[in-house]
Amino acid sequence: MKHVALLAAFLLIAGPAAAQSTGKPAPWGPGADDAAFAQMLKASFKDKGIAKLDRLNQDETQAFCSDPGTASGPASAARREKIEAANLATVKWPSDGKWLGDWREGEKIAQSGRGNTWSDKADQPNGGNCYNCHQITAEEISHGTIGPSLLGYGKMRGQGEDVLKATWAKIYNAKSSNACSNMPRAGHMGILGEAQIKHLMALLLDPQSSVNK
Amino acid sequence: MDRVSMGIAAFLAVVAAFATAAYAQKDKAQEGIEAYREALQDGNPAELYEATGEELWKKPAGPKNATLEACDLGLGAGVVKGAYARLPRYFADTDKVQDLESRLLTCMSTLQGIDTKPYVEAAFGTPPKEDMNALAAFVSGQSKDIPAAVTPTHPKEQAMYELGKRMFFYQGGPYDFACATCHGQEGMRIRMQELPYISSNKGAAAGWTSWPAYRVSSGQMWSMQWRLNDCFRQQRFPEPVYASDATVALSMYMAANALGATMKTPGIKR
Amino acid sequence: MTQHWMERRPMERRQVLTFVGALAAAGIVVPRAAFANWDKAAFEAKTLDDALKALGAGSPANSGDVQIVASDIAENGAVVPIQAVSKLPNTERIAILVEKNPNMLAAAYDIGPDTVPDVTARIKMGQTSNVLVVVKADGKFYSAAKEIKVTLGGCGG
Amino acid sequence: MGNPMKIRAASKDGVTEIKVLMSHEMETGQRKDASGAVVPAWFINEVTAKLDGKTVLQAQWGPSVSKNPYLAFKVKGGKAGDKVSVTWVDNKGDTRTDEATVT
Repeated sequence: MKHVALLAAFLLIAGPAAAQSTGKPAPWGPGADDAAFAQMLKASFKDKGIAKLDRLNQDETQAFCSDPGTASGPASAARREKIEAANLATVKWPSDGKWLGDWREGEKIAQSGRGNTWSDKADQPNGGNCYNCHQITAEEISHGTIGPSLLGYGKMRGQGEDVLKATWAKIYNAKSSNACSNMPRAGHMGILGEAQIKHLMALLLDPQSSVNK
Repeated sequence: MDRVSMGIAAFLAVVAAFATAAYAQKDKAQEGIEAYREALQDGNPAELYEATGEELWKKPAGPKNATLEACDLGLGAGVVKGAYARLPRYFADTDKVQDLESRLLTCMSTLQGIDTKPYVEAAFGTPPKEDMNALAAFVSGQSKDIPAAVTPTHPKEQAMYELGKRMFFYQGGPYDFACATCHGQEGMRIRMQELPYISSNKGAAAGWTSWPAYRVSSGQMWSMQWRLNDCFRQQRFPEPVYASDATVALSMYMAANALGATMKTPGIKR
Repeated sequence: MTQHWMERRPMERRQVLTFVGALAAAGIVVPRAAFANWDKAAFEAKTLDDALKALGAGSPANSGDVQIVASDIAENGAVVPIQAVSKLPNTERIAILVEKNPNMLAAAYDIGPDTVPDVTARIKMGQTSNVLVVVKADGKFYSAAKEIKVTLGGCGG
Repeated sequence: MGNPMKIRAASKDGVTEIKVLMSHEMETGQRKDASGAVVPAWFINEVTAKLDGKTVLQAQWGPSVSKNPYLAFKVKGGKAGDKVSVTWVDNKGDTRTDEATVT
């Protein structure tokens, strides 16, 4: 797992500050009750299936975003930029220079929310969870609203290189452009592989895709 | 108008019409779902579990062959009416803040002499843990139509509330999820499901006052502990220990935020 | 078609899938203490025509006096509330059928002379489908149909 | 035997409304348990409801009636104090009868 190494790098750079407040005294949250909180976490969870206790260990991004009041404030602007840059640096671009796969496969991945829970097996491909939060095609009425609607995504934007890159980066590591985005870092965290991301790219950008019809 | 701007105007008109159609469809879908939920309200199978729970409450069991009828849920020994609306709370005898289910374990242990470890460790919905769902249905049903009245006053209650709040925002796991990822904004939906914004009174009320609930999708009665357990599963976290402090703390956060809202327990859900 | 593959509890998912499978499977167990009335042929019919034939309904006439009160969308196919109402005098029987369930007939109600022909049931639906209510009144058959969409909402929790 | 039913019967303006919740798995016959074994079909297939000893409704059900079935219907007549009795029989021959009083 390469991202573990990256997380380690984050922690080396950030040091213990990652789990501490950003200066402003807070009545709760990081810094206020660290010992009690750490003890509670430790006593309250256990390994189950593929979901092990190490999932509770935060990287710098997660620690920063776990105190949303501070993280979203003007005083944290520089910190947000730093975190976005570090996340952008994790993005691996398509190895063969091809951006788009098959949009129909992309639709299947977007529909699937399978993967990474303690009741999932590790040997099956993960879904993208996309419909949980986004409207994507007009046909699927059962879609979430946590993320913006992606209806007509490619039609509005075209397929310029800047669009391809921005879209790829957003899927690969959503925190590269918004430090505390609610969207998982699909590529960086190993949720989706390169081929799957290409299929999602096609779903969003292929003129034939039902997203753009 | 030249041809280009006419083209753009036509395009925009199409986009607008399309967006409106999609919007209208969404509203209609939402209406349908609301009508569906309304139709479920009459005849909630949770009542069947309440009856089972009442039986369990009154049946002598365990090495001490005692019933749970002397259990102190916070309003004095044996008082069930209204007790759920005031949980979680601090209990002097255990020197802990407890939610309903952790308190039930205490009573089973002290009054009945039951070893509660199998209850803690069993999977939800399987023996002996399934008893906890029935008991939760029964006890929560005795607070139906009563306002939620949890106000952290004891220092340990206040500490628990703060820990619950921090737990609510704590991100982790491969998806960076916290409770707040889904429940930290007003008016959001996952798929077709509205997500209560737990940090607000209205949102906390929507969540807190409707669990335990009968789940029609699985035909199961779910206690709040089961509800939270499955939230953490979806969050891609490791499994919370049954009746552990993290779960009690989250319940304290929700219950206190829901102050004043009328309990509709046990509920019925998709 | 709104069915999708959201991640959900394996048991719940299995329940939806196996429900369809179960209905498709040949053997609905024959009741041991068989109730004389249980209409095996009607419940085991695999096509709408066969089910209607087994009920003695042939091709029932569409009637505005037969009403289906149900939401347009079911948030979960495991429980779909259906209220079947007949405004026809001398209604003897009300049957509820789901066109896309492998076995269409879900329930049949014999209505006593003093009973209001208005029954509420909860049925399983494997997918979006027309629901059919067939009424026998004065020896004749009438029907009404309504499409109910089955969605799987939520994140599986 | 199964668990008790929940029966509610209320008379209003000369019509008695009867609502029944039954505790039953309504197994379809192909669900597999955790060990992969098929759970046999097991469902209520007959329900008889009586008001004051007179049969007012008979239902026949297949396995596509939902788990923990709900049944609601109305009868002309009936008054507070009348007895309602509901009997179900399932495909294993198991049966249960419960009673309630009209309010």
